[in-house]
Amino acid sequence: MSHGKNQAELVREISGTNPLKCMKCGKCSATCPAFNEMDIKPHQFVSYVVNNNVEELVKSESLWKCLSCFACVERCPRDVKPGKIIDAARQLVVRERGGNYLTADEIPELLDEEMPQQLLVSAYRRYKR
Amino acid sequence: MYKIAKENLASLFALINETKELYLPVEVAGQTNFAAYTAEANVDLDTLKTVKSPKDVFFPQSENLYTCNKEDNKLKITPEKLVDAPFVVFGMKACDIKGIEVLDRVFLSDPVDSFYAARRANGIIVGLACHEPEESCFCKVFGVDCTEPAADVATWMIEGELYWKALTEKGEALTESVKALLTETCESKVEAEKSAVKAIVEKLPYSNLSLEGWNGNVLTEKFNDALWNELYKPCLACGTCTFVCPTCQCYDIKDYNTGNGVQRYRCWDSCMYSDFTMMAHGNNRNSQMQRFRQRFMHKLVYFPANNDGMYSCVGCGRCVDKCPASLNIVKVIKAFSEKGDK
Amino acid sequence: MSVNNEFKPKIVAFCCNWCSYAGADLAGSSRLSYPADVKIIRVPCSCRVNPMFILRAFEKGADGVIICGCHPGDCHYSTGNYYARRRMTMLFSMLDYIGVEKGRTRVEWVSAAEGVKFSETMNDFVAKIRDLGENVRLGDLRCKN
Amino acid sequence: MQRIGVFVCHCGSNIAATVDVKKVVEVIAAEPGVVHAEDYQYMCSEAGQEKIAIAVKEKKLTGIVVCSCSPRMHEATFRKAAERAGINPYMVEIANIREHVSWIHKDITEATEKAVILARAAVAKVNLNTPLTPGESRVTKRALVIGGGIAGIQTALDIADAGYEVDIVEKTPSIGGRMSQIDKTFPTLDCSACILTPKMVEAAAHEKITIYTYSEVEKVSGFVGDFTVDIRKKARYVDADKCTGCGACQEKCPSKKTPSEFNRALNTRTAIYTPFAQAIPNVPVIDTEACIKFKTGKCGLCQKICAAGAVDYTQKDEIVTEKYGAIVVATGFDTISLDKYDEYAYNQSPDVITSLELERVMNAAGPTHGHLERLSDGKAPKEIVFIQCVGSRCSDDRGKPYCSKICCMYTAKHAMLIRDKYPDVNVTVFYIDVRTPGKNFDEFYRRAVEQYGVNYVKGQVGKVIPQPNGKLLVQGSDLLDNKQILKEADMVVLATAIEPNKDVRKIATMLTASIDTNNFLTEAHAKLRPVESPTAGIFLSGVVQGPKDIPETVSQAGAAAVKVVGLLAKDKLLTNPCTAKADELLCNGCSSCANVCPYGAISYEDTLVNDHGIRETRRIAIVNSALCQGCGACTVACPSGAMDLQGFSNRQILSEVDAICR
Amino acid sequence: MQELITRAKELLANGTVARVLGWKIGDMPYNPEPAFFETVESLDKFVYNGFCGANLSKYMIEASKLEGKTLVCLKPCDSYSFNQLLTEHRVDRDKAYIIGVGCKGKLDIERIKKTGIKGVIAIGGAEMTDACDTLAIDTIYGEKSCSYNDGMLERCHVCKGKEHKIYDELIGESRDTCDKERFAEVERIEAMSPAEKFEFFKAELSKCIRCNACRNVCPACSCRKCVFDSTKFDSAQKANVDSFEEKMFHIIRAFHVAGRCTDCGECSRVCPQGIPLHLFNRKFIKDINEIYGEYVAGAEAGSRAPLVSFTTEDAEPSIVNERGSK
Repeated sequence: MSHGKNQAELVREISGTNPLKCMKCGKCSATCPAFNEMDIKPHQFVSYVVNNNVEELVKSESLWKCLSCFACVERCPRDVKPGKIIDAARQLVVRERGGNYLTADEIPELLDEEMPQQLLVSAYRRYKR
Repeated sequence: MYKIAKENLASLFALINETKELYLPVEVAGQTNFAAYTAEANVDLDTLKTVKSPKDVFFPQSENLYTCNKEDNKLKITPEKLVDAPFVVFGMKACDIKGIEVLDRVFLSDPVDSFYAARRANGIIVGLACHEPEESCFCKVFGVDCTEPAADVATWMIEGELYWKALTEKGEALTESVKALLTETCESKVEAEKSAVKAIVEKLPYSNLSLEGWNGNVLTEKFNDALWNELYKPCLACGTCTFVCPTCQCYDIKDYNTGNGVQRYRCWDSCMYSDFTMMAHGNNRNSQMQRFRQRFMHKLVYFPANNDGMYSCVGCGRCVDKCPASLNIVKVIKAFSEKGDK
Repeated sequence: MSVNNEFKPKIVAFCCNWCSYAGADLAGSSRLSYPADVKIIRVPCSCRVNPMFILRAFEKGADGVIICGCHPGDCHYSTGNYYARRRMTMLFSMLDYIGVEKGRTRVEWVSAAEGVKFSETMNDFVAKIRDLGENVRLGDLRCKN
Repeated sequence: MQRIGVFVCHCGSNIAATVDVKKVVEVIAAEPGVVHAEDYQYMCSEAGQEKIAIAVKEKKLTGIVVCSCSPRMHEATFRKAAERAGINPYMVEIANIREHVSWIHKDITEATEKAVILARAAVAKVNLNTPLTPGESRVTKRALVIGGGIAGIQTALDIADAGYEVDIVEKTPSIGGRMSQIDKTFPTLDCSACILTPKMVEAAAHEKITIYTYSEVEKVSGFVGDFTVDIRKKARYVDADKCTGCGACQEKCPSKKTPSEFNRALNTRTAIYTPFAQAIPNVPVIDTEACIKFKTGKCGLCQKICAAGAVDYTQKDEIVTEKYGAIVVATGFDTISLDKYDEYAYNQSPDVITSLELERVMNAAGPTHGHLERLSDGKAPKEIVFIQCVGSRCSDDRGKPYCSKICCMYTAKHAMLIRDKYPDVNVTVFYIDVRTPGKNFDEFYRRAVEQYGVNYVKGQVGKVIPQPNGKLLVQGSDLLDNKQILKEADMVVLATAIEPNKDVRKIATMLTASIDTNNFLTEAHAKLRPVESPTAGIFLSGVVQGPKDIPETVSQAGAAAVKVVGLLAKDKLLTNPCTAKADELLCNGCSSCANVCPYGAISYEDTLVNDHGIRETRRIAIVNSALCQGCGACTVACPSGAMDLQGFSNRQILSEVDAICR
Repeated sequence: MQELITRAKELLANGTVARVLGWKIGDMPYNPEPAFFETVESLDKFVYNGFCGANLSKYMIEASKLEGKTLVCLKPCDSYSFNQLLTEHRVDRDKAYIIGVGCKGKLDIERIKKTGIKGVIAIGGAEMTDACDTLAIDTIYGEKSCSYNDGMLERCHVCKGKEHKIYDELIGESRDTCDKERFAEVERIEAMSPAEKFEFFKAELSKCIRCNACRNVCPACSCRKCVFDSTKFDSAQKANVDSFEEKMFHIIRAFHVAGRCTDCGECSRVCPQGIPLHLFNRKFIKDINEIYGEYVAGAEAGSRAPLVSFTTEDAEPSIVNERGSK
């Protein structure tokens, strides 16, 4: 799924963050409520992008475990915003599937009775820009 | 008397320009001034008054006098070449031609200014009578007849045709050289035009301005008048009035280091400037009041005193139009006469 | 070598005494060459460079003017180059606005340790000016002959 | 017109190999103003300098151009030579034909041509040079130290020991500063008070030192060597001459609820108080905000109890004006506010404390009398978590972008002390990096780990959640194990970032000393002049310049003292004559120049001028040549060209431009 | 206008002010001149109408040296200039009694004449009290008319607003006459190729006669002696037509007033050759706003002009390469 721009660059562009600012303090992982569900931990997102290994990041469980609560974004002392990085990686997948964003009409039929409210809220937060 | 259709003027200009430099009103970026004719020039004969008077055809704003170079440790001086080929100035108005008469008094009297004299000797003036004088015109006050330009050739623009009449030998010769484009005609239309324009001149607000009390003999009285202390106040000390004026003739002489030598040149100066006639010890007029007074005293008192009563103002009204502070010679003259009334 | 008619630009470089002039000295002692078209004027600080000096250089026939100073934050006088930076930005923008080719002016921060950068900068600047050719838009005609 | 001599140096073959030196001499000799031109093997040699002297004498030279190496190399040499030959040293200009010509160009024609052009530019400049004389200014042999912490005390002691008068101005009621609040010091673990108090006493007793406590600098004017400073001595309401320091007033004072500044508000103090037992001077002050007498007019107990009759409610602030030759800024630091760090629950739980607060807790004179206990319930903690880099190395606006430098070491110290005294307490330190450069520092940290079993976890804490059971749930990451750690702690200690004292910006403005975006004062040169401010006569001591530990602070304080002593040892200061000067006939008094002056060297005076016969009083810029360093920023800010720089005047530079472009 | 005269007379009579700086009725309908009135009677010649475009703030430099206060009439845009002069210590606030006069856009006789109107004898509709949209112009060549809007000065089409930034009292209503994009013309030039730009400015500046009207009217150009008149700088110039010096003069003049120019438009109003000189100043204003943040010279007395200020994060001069012509 790589054409034209290199994926790491795309992630940087979409997320608007500079992973090189990371000082590897781990506060993102320390603060993450979904940490235990993740295979790749928030503080690792950065190195996957830096090392141009977005492919694996995209295949990871973490991609769909992140709640977009943005605690890491809030707390990151270096303005690296791991939450935005993983969100950008998700974007790559969404775009790859041909869409960009869901339209408002599409949402109702996708709604699941058992879907937790929290997910809806986080989804809105994730996609509002 | 000849005439030529307006649409053929381009050919006329081109023909004159074949053998002579031709200066005429040209519009550049919205403003019309006298400039050298080129095929691309946007010639504008409709604007009554060019921003600057055409005096710079004879007395350029800046002109080189000589150049100094060092050759083998010796100073070499090369004087600037004088103008030696005939040239034509087309479209000068009667007032501006009168202005040249004023300049002649300065530059052609002893010691003669050779640069100016050379241009005067070679210049052929084609005057253009005024068709629609404006409210700021007051040439009548100085005895100028705007319908009868005292040039080498006088012309009138009437209903899309230019009427042409040689008045001097130079004018005859020029007429001869362009005769192919002219057709002979009678003067009746010109006479009608003249009387119509004269009637308009009578109606102009400044036409009856009185110069009473202004002559070469009132120097001390006018010089010491307290009124100057009031009149000068709005003056910004810019040189607009002097630079648009057809009769202001002051200049400064300066040097320019080109890196390979020095050019000595002269350029217009203005008595309104703080460094006017600056000398080693300083300036003999050190306040704006004095500088302001100088300009009007010169035009209306000093000049007539030295030139048989001739004023060095021709009533073109450019200063009336252009002064940024809305001051001008007319207001000065009026202020003095109003004061006299009281 | 001495006979060639290629365009020899006149280039004035204003260098601050503390960083860039020293950088130029270092380029010299490191034998890092750059074209002889560049002539350096020593000023105490880049903030001493008056726009008037730059216009004067162009007036008198310069084809390019470059101003070198300490890196921002390293000014010997602590803030001089910050003022220079604003002034030159404004001046260059105005020159661009009146149609002067942008490449004719440049500001470069060169420290006393950057002999290599000094030499590279000058090589590059001269190459750019050679591409631009003679400065015809800013000079005074009287200086052309 | 000057009579100029041009001297072209071969520099052996350094110049002569690529520049046709003879040709340069020949061409330059024909330049206007040049009356003498010669070349020589080594102009800088004695023989070369002699040639200059001879030419000056024989040809009556008034200006000299030396075409040689960089002026940075030998300008001073040739200026001295000129002076010896009897002409003003500032009538010398150097054309740099070595570094800027012979060493970089290979083609001899091209190099010679350039050498000639550079020589011409120098000749054109010298033609406009004017003799300059360095100014002189007197030096007041007294120094002011602002701040009475360890930095200020050490600087003052060193200056005083050299024999000069020093005044210390301290804002709080006692000198001592942060160091007096610290319990033990790293890496030797000796007691802070034990090493500090003797110095405080020594300073107080020193005959050359005057201490103004409870005082602030109010106004500074003047310049290097000659500052005039107004010091506001705030009213103590206790007569220092009468007070015996018995402490009876403090015992009786009924207003006991004010948080103690000295104990970081961990306990309270009375309205009349000395901050701590060893305070110097041992004279209490009355806090009028808390004092019942001042608030209601009733009470007056302290006055009644004072046997010496020292309490005086009518005392007023006093302004002392004093002259100084040098000023040292030693205003120190404070910890940053943690209001923006909600995740660490600092404002929610009394058991989350800063490291400086822990110092007070550990100190025998502190709120817990040195017992390690939870401030919420007084229980002994069993599990303590230290969090490093709280607010340090942070690029957002909550913290500071720099490393506070001291935290790694004091945290190791705290951890070690706790484990030493309370071996049953578990200590965990969350760190990003452990930074221990310094003598015996890393060994110290390793001892904490190896000998005392402090648990260092590479990772940061995400949040601290106070639990209903009074415990603190710490959620952190262990990056090496790639795990998230949840730990119930009894106490959390935050290594809070330090920042310069809040008052320093005000002081910097008064002193026209430059200050960076983090409020640290800027040094004149980061490497070579680290204890001087770019503003002449202003020196920096301690954390005001940047984060430092005690040994560094003390050495810098000594260095600042040496610089001060070096200045005070001079009777007169010679000032750089290449300074700016305003032409009073052209000056508009618009203040543009003063706005850009980094040294505050420009002031304005209403001056009576005679402008070609017009006499009027005008606001005119005056440059203080003792302060001006000659950068020239003002000359470009000045639209009328009134402000010019001597030695690099507008006309001189334009003449160089003209010479190069011709 | 009557209210203004009455108030001025009152302040002069009760000694609050020693003189009034306003406009005196001219001898043409369109040429009132700036004037000082020292007696109550002389104020009968006071006029305030659509042709009172002159910015009087600069006259306050001289007035500040006189005994007593001067009542000065400032239009909203003039008040910016006054503030700027105050910032630069060129005028004395204590010597000024500022009446903020209402303004509904000022007229430019040159613009009116450009519509082909000649021989003007009388103009109706220029009085401030009129709500007229049209000027009725009586000429030697018959009755003519011109819309007020078409006759307005360029600067009034980009009016800075009707708020006076400094005053002691306000008399008269103001109207915001802004109906054009202030930087549109600058942007139009910016979009040109370097060659087109050069040709544009060459044509405009070739008209310059170095009369110095722009400089002398400019409230920011308040130097006692201009560098271009001074012998101290080696930069004195005078009337050198068609040389580089014209460009140098206008660039340096714009540079010297950069960050201080309030865009009062007087330079363009007074230029006898109709050179749009404001395009230089406005370029700098646009650049300053875009590169260093919005700054309005004269909006606040005592504010620090952008070119005597800096931030450590300022753009590098190479930003011109990205922003400038392609």
